[in-house]
Amino acid sequence: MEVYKADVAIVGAGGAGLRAAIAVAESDPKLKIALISKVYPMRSHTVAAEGGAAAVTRPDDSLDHHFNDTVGGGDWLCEQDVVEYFVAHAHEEMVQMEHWGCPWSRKEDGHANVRPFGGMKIERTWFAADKTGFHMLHTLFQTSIKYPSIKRFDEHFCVDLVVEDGRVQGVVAIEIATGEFRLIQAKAVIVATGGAGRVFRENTNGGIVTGDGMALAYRHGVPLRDMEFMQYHPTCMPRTGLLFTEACRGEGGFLLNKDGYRYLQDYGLGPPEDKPRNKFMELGPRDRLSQAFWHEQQKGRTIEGPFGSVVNLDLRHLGEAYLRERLPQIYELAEEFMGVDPAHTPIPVVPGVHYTMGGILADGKTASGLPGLYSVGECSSVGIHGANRLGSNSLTELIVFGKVAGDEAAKFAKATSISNPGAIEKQADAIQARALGIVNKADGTERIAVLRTEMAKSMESGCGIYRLGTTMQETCNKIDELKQRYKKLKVDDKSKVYNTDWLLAIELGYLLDVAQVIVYSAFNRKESRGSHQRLDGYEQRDDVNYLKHTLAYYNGDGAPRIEYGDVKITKSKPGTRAYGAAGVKADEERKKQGAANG
Amino acid sequence: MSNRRPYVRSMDGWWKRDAYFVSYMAREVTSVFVAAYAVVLLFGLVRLGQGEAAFNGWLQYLKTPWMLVFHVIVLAVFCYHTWSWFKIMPKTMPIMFVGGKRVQPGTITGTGLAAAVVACLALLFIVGGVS
Amino acid sequence: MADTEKIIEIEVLRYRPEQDKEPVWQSYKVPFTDDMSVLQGVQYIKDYLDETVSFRWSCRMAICGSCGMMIDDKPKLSCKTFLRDYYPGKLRVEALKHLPIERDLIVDATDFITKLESIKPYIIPKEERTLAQGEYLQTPEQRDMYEQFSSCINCMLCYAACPQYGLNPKFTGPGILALMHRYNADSRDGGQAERNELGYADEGYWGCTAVGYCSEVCPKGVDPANAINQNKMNSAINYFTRFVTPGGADK
Amino acid sequence: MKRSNEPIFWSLFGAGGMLAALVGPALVFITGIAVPFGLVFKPETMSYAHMLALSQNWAGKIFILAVIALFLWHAAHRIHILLHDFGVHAVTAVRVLCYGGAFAGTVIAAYTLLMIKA
Repeated sequence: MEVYKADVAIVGAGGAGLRAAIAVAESDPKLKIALISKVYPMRSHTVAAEGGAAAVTRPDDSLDHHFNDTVGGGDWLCEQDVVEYFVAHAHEEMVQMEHWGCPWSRKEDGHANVRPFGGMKIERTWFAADKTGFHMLHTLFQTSIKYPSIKRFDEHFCVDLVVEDGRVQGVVAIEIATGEFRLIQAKAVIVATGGAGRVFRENTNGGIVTGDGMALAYRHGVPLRDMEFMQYHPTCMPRTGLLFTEACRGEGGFLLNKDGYRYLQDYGLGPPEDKPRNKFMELGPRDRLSQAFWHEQQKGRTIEGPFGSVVNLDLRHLGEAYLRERLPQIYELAEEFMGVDPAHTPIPVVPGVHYTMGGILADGKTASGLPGLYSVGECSSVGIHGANRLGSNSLTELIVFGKVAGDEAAKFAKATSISNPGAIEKQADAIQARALGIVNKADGTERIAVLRTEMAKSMESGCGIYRLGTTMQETCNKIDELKQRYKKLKVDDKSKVYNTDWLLAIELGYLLDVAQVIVYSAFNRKESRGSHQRLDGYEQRDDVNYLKHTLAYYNGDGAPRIEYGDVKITKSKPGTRAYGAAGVKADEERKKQGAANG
Repeated sequence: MSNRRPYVRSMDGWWKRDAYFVSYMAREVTSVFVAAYAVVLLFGLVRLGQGEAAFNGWLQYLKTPWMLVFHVIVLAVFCYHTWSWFKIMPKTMPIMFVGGKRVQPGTITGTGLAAAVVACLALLFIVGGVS
Repeated sequence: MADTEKIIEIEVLRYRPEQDKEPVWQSYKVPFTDDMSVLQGVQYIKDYLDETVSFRWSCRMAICGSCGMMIDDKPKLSCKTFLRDYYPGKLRVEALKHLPIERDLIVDATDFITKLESIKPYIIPKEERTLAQGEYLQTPEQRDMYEQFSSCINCMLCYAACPQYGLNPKFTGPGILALMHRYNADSRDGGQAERNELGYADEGYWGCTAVGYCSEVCPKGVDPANAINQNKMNSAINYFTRFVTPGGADK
Repeated sequence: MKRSNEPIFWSLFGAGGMLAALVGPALVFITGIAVPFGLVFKPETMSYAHMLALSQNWAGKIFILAVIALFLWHAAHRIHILLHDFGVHAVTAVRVLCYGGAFAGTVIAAYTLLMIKA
């Protein structure tokens, strides 16, 4: 097997992986970086992020506001010390992106512009039209080319981490073009593989978002934290699940039910006003908006379309010129995919799975419990999203913690050396044999697409916007069953060149592990918080028993072992999570209490 | 040892593959007629230098039916050249703004075509007036 | 949108380097609904009819640039091309033209990537600025000068549309030259002279013959033909004035 | 990378193309159709005397040379590309043929015009 000796290996070349790679390269040009990605970097799913990236910018904003929005938005399940670091470093990272050429949308005076976003008190979302993720990804990828120490392994599929002497010392990847295996030795490994939205059926995620890094870390004993919190984005295309950015509402779009009524006012988000108002109505947080959709559906007030119930996203009053300037991609999606001209017709939308709040357990410096292993981005849980992520915090997370991960991994790599290369190579051979076993299996009967579809359907029914113990139990059983059937998987394609069938089979293994963690974590959380809402006697938040992080540990063939960890609270005690007029009142009360206590 | 064996497809007959390519090739082929027309003029000029008899011979030659057919075709080709020349023109110009608004490709093409009409008419009038 | 199921015939140009001497057409019958893209049709083939058909895809929303194919001989993103537009006839899908076929619908992108890396596709600052000094100021109009050219998703449809690239793969090609122009036209950048060493070569702007089809097929309105051809004038001016004004006519 | 010499040929090509696009149709109509067949203009429009007078005057000389030479350079450039497009890859031979032809035409036209004295 070909061996490449790196100091730091990074798995995943989306926003987080690229930012980390640049950080390593800038921290010490002598460090050799291996950047491994199963697709060309610019295909990574960061590309699809639309709305923007949050950073305190305006004089009337403050770090405290951003902190409070994030922690409250996350229903107090955030690591508050990490959030403090996050909000404090967001702005400089935006400026860094600007220096690297990111085409941020501008104000007339030449400064970067900001737009409002859901759950945010003050406008602080930096944006590049409605292609922010696209522009950030391409800027980072193109900038990374400047650094000769970054050696890219494009279209290399990571099959396992190599753990030797109790620490990570490399990864094994398949070169997709040839089917050959490569061992990439490294003193530190950063996992930046993105989320796992593909365990669900209707989702906004690209086909590559299959939880690879999560599953790999998990299988090596690193717990996955808070995986029950899956974000439903309230405005997606029916059936395909493609995303209509929250910026549609930030720019002033309305959500209407079948009577043309702005129904959000019935769910504690009102009163409605003509102009968008931060934290009111359509600018409420994503979990609340998706839940409101569910209730409307129960009341029979949604619209019946060819692909099920929908509500209308109404942008007509914004006018074509403004829409083309601010939301060109949305305009194009509606026109080309649905035949809807948003300047003249409302867009039918439904909630769809969008974002994995949980991830690989990491401390505020992105380090896992396994020495040498770091994680960053959607695959990671540094703890800023809690039970519900605020829109435009995730792109910022990529660059703020991408830099941290790079710096930390570089430090670790410099202080250590590879131990026992012979043992590492032996392990790599074993990993290769296991991966080849999947494709070379003689007696397989199960089809990849069948298992994947059954998994996604079951996850949708068990872990939807609202959850019940009984259906979650069914989904637990189903995923357990699918994991058994996975062992009998049949891979038709036996070739070595671009054998995508083989890769799908391996990805399905990752998906099933992550799906199992999600549903077991959800089943065990007997309360409602953020995006995890139950209807079977646990409708309330329960801070006494569940102001805790779920930690799911790999348990071989069996169900994951679920444990709980403490939540770090620094300056925001759990309070009422309210929006709209109720939110203003709650804020005032908190202030009064604070004054009384202080 | 690599299992890759990338397959390179032939470019033979590529210009027939797409209507767009056909129109591009038509544009390029106009050059043959431009050359032919220039050669006819060059011939006339050489004859002019050789004296009246030679030049009149050339003038007579222009009156043959073959030359009429030739010039009618050349005229059509020149019209196509003018149209295609200004059609591609927006691609050759930097992005321009007038009054804060981006100048649209159609405007550039239209302006070019209008200029050609004016120039042609001007030439016809000058020639008509002088003679 | 009627949701009744119809059947459409999709012919796929197959090429399996380990067994095929040359590409061969293979036909599949695919049930579809009116909302289904060509990509979804091909996915159906892989999921239910023939697992060995290989292709690239990811985002499904015309932004990741993975799923470009020749669809009835036109370069298109298969995720935003719809089966209904070809029914009741059949449709043919083939790997992007002018690029070597690695396997089935997958082309070899290494030449594209190598070229991308060669043009210094990053800001070479006109004046250095520290993070503490904040962002470079750039008016919306200055941004408009390059924004369109920064919208390239690297899908390579323009390469499949460019006969000059097909005839001579040394030509840098539309997408990459547009990207080069994107940085040259950025008010923050001062790297024009470095980049134009390539731009002014035969492999650069001068490899283009203004066919213009690249801009026609671009799914993002980048207009690479404009990015290239507007530079021919700069290049020519620079050619003739370089001895008079050292540093040339670069802005 | 080696700087291309295309700007020389491209500039001549562009000038010729522009001239042809602006006045080409009118010019063809006058010299090839209207005058020889007695349409629109007086029959003596292109008489020996008139043409001689035109070519004896400096502005006339420049106009005639511009039309003939630039049209030839314009055509030479495109024919050169056309041959390349059709897959003729004998680059040097094609160049010599195309640009050599245009050069020869230019020299002949210029020489003739210089020889015509006032």
